[in-house]
Amino acid sequence: MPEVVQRELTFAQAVREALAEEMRRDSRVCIFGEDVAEAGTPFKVLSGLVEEFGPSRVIDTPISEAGFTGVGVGAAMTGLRPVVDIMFGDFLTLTMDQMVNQAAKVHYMSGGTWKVPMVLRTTLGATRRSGAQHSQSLHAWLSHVPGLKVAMPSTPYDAKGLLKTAIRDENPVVFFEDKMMYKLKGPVPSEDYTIPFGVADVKRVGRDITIVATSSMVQVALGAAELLEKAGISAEVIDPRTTWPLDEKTLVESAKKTSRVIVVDEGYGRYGVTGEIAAVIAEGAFYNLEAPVKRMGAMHVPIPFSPPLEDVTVPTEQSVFEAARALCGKS
Amino acid sequence: MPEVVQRELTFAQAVREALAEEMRRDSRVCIFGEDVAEAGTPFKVLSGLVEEFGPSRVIDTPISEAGFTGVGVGAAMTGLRPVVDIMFGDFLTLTMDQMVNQAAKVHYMSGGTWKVPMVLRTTLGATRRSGAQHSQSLHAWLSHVPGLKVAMPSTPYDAKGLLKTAIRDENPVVFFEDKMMYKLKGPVPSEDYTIPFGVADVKRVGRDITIVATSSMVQVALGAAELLEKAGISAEVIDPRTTWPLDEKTLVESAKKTSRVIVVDEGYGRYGVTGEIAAVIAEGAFYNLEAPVKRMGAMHVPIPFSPPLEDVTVPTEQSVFEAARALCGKS
Amino acid sequence: MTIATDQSKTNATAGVEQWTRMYRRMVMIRLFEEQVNELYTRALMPGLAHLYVGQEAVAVGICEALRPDDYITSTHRGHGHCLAKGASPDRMFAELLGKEAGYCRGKGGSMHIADPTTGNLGANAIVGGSAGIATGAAFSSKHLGTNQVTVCFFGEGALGQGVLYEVMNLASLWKLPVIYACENNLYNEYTHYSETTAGDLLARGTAFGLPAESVDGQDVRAVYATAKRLADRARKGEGPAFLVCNTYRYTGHHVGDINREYYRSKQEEQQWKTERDPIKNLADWLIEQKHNDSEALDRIQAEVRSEMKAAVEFALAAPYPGPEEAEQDVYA
Amino acid sequence: MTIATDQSKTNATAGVEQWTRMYRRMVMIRLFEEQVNELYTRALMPGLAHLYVGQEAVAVGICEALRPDDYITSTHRGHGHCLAKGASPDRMFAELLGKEAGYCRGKGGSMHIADPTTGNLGANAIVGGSAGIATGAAFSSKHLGTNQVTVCFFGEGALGQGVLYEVMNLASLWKLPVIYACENNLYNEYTHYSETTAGDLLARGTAFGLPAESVDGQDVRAVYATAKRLADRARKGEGPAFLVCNTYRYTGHHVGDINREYYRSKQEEQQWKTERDPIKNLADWLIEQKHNDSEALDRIQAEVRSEMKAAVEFALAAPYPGPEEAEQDVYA
Ligand SMILES: Cc1ncc(C[n+]2csc(CCOP(=O)(O)OP(=O)(O)O)c2C)c(N)n1
Ligand SMILES: Cc1ncc(C[n+]2csc(CCOP(=O)(O)OP(=O)(O)O)c2C)c(N)n1
Ligand SMILES: [Mg+2]
Ligand SMILES: [Mg+2]
Repeated sequence: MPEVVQRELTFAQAVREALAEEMRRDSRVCIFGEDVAEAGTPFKVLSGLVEEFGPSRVIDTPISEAGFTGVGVGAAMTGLRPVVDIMFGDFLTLTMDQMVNQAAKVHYMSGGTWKVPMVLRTTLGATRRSGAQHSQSLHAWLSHVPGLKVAMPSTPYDAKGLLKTAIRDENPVVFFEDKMMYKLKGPVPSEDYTIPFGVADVKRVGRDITIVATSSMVQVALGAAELLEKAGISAEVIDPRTTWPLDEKTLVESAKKTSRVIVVDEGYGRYGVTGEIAAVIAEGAFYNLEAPVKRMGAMHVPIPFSPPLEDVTVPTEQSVFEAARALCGKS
Repeated sequence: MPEVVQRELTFAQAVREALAEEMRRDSRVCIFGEDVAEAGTPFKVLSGLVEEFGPSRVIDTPISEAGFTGVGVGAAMTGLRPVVDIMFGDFLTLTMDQMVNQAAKVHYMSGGTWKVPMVLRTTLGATRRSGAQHSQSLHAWLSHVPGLKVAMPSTPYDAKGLLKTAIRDENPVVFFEDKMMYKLKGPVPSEDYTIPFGVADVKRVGRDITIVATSSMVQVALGAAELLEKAGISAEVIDPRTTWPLDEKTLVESAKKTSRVIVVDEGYGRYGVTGEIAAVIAEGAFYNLEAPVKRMGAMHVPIPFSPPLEDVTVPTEQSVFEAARALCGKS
Repeated sequence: MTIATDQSKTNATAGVEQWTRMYRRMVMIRLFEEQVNELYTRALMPGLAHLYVGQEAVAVGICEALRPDDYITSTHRGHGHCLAKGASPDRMFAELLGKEAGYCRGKGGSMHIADPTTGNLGANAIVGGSAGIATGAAFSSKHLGTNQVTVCFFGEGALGQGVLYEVMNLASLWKLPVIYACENNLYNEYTHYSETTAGDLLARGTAFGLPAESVDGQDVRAVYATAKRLADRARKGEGPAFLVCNTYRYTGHHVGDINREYYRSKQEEQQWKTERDPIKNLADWLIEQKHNDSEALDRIQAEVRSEMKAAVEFALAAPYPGPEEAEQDVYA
Repeated sequence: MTIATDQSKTNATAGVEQWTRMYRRMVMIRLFEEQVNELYTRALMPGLAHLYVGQEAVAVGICEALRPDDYITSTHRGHGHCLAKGASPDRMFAELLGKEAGYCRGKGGSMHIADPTTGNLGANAIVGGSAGIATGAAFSSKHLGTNQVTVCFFGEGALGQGVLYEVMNLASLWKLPVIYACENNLYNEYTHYSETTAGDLLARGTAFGLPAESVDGQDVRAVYATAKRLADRARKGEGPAFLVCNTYRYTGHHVGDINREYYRSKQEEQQWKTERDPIKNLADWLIEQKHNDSEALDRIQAEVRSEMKAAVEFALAAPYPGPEEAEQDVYA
């Protein structure tokens, strides 16, 4: 991160700033979504944008996720750069045909003639006491689909830089924001910057174990790393930042260095992100690993509402700390 | 497989026989789908059923995948055992909300009071020259979701036995049939039998390498095993038969025995089935593997129409054979 | 777009004790929601809740027209539907607090209360998400010949969801015993429905061959009379119907939606509360008809109030499920 | 449910060479599809194809009313739409054969032909799958002030897909320049549309505030006149429209659908072919009006026929893309 950084912004402010700057820079950028205008979304992430850019560029839609996502695809093909807002990632279920059979395939099926430069912004993450239909982290589905790119910022700095890259990308990008991180503060430069896709970020340098984490799990991993420090274990924390494209090299290099790896992701553990990353590392660092790659994802259950139940379904600083300690044979 | 087996049926006939027998056994079983009645589906898999069971149990629907899948969920909750027919697996994109936010969660969210005993039958598989929207294998998405079970038969015998188990299961089951296998012939006993979920089947016993394969890739793996035999390599071929529940034990045991593993699945290679199974084996057989687990899935591209292009996007006997030979250091 | 109410519909044919029961039910919903808001403001309830205050006549009028074994599906704003169909407040409060004694053992929460014993197929946090389930339940009833009717409750915002039209088409083709009850409370979250809904509301049903009617959702007698007619019709095998109930939510979209001036005026809210309150309307009528005197009605209020207090106490005292419960009930 | 055609619509205002061009285009589509069927039966074409034979007047009449830079979206039965919008047969045949010279370098195939140079946003193999794209294109045109119009072609089977209603609601609310052109050829694959479609077809548009009209899809002059009126209206900023074109596919659902008696009678097919053929109808009128003599029309037939032969030859001789092409064009 450049030295000049002084300002602190929340994650939500960083997202809003990225959108505002890109909308000023490029008149083709417009926003579609439910209650995105005056209301600024239920999370207030977009507050103020309609006041600056007007209702013709910050567009309230009916409750029609498939419909307005499809409108985004068509608008992107014909000269605009839509940013589609899907309030809860759980509602991606309604947009899958538009994203997977349309957006992801248009460029390829047309032999490279049509393009779909759109961004779909949505949320993930549990522990908000929102119940099973408002708490899922479904980014693995989109990462599975060729033609899409998937970004998962873990800090305000990354959120702004990755979102700008997403908006300037010529392809459909799905951008996941953990709704529990919106109030997280962090340094964000005021000048224009972007973060390239497919470049992992080493959030913490360490020697004894590598913790690969995505989105808010990076914060969990950093917290666990602190605890591990006190326990005499030096943990390296790596954030791929985009699950597709995936920076395999940086992940494998770190694994080779530390020889022990934990992968932490808030999506379901089975057939998801932890499986892919663990497989990539187990293959790439095969001759260096001293222990099997440990995977930590959401428990294989619909997310329960009851707080004491919900809290045990996702990885925590404590559970990552303990898993790491065990992996280092210090349990 | 029991000795008594004499008859040979095609994969399509086995599916039809399972449905017919279950519909005779249980009057609550009914079928919903597009052109399932007189037409018997475009693949003719259901031919004759409407003649025996009538249009009140074999029900033609409008082209409303989300709608009639939702009807299946509600019907299953209230006393019926619907079998929903989704012609091409690519159309699952339209049913994801009904399957994932509704069917998969109803039992859990209701504290175990409501149940959803339904089956969603659909297809997967490329090389039919059907283009990018009619060739996908999206079973990884469903395998990722708690509350669902996922079956992937690779032979007529398994198709009949697994489908009967699916129909008798109290939970939503997604049943994938490779459309290129419908004409495949194999022994199928005429008496009633079922195949339990979560029990892998060793399709071929071998010593030197384990090939874990799903659906039609099992046939590809068996073909490769023949070639390997001639090359002096003894390959064990294992079919999990259900990706969820997953029989980890059998996979890991075989990996420990042979110390070399290839996972072959027709879904996309990234963030899918090969990643999960490779991760499970790399962890379970960590101290026994002599080489990294090799993953082979569909190329990370939308499936192209042009035959010479489509043919290079999916694993073949030849490519599996060569990968296995290389893994055994005999390339 | 204004929808007139056919006054003839208010010629309801219910007896006194039935009217009194509807009065009690409406009061129960109102006071239940008061307690929910209280629990939220006192930070005793996890998460948020969407209150039904102001819309009581819709759920009560419709459910009064149903048999105990008839089905309903509900929404994120579902407390009123559950209570009107017969759920008991104590287990509902327990669910809202995530306690094991809740209808869903605490796993569902405010937006997912379900109860087979009262035919409640479940509230749904996906807007339009229960349209398929409701239609499927109606399919079962017809297929099995049980003469049950299903009511699919949804807000006018759900008119934005395509799946609703897919299943109304199916219900119409197959003449299923289902009533699609659209509660038009004028707002989709923070946006007026006129900004999200083109054309005429009733046409959304008639276009798919469903008879469509609208009714004053603040007049429980009109709602009951209309629902009764449509339910009887469906029970007789005459098919589905589309019913628009014009109503209003008195409070925020959810308990945390306090400052609402940016999307609607205090005066608008005031007008509905003073001029069109469903509970006051019925009370005035009951007294005017000499069915009840105000003392009797006050007594009902008092009884229900203490019932709600007791129910909340029960829920607050009830234990949470053990953590091991998290992994149970994933599969039947 | 029968839909009458308002005869006044046939008061088209096109010149002779325009009528002649439409005639040539319809002939081109018919003969193109003949070649496609030939390629299939001779096992020279990979996969299947859905022929447009019988429906020529719909695509030609509508596209004649469009500007070259106007947009269309098409369907699995899309050859006619592509040709009518100006695509060249040689590159289309090349695409159908999976050759590199095809519009999509062979990656799309019959169901995915797209061509920016003629405003063709692409055929779509998902029924109803292009409704969102078409509406989005119309949004761009309005937002950017380009006065382009978009036509979304779809079969009546797509009326089963909810997304269509979601986007018609949006187009209506935002007054977008898009025409939803429903080609009612009576069948969804092997099922008559009356078994899958409740209510009145036109109401599917009016319910969402769109003006809806139906036209005889076998009468290219009626189709052209109606499309012209609706396109001009949309271009003027007066918003979207819903147009039902009543037509018929002469052959199978796809080239492999040979025995059709189980879902429709030979006699029904014969009747449409003999009494309502769009090409014959226009020819008779052109001759009756003395716009053309039959020799001139025969000459056109001959010219187009040899053009199609040459195009097929080109495609058969064209090379396949190299296998390395498979990994190209995934990302822009
Ligand atoms: C598919 C989906 N999209 C968006 C939301 C977020 N959301 C919750 S309630 C609501 C507004 C619903 O309005 P309406 O249907 O009129 O019901 P009301 O809240 O007025 O009772 C929205 C957009 C959701 N829960 N589900
Ligand atoms: C979402 C989806 N469901 C089902 C299909 C399979 N399918 C292809 S064409 C067709 C019938 C379409 O009928 P219609 O829309 O009337 O078009 P037509 O074939 O008559 O031109 C069906 C069901 C599909 N391609 N997409
Ligand atoms: Mg509302
Ligand atoms: Mg048709």
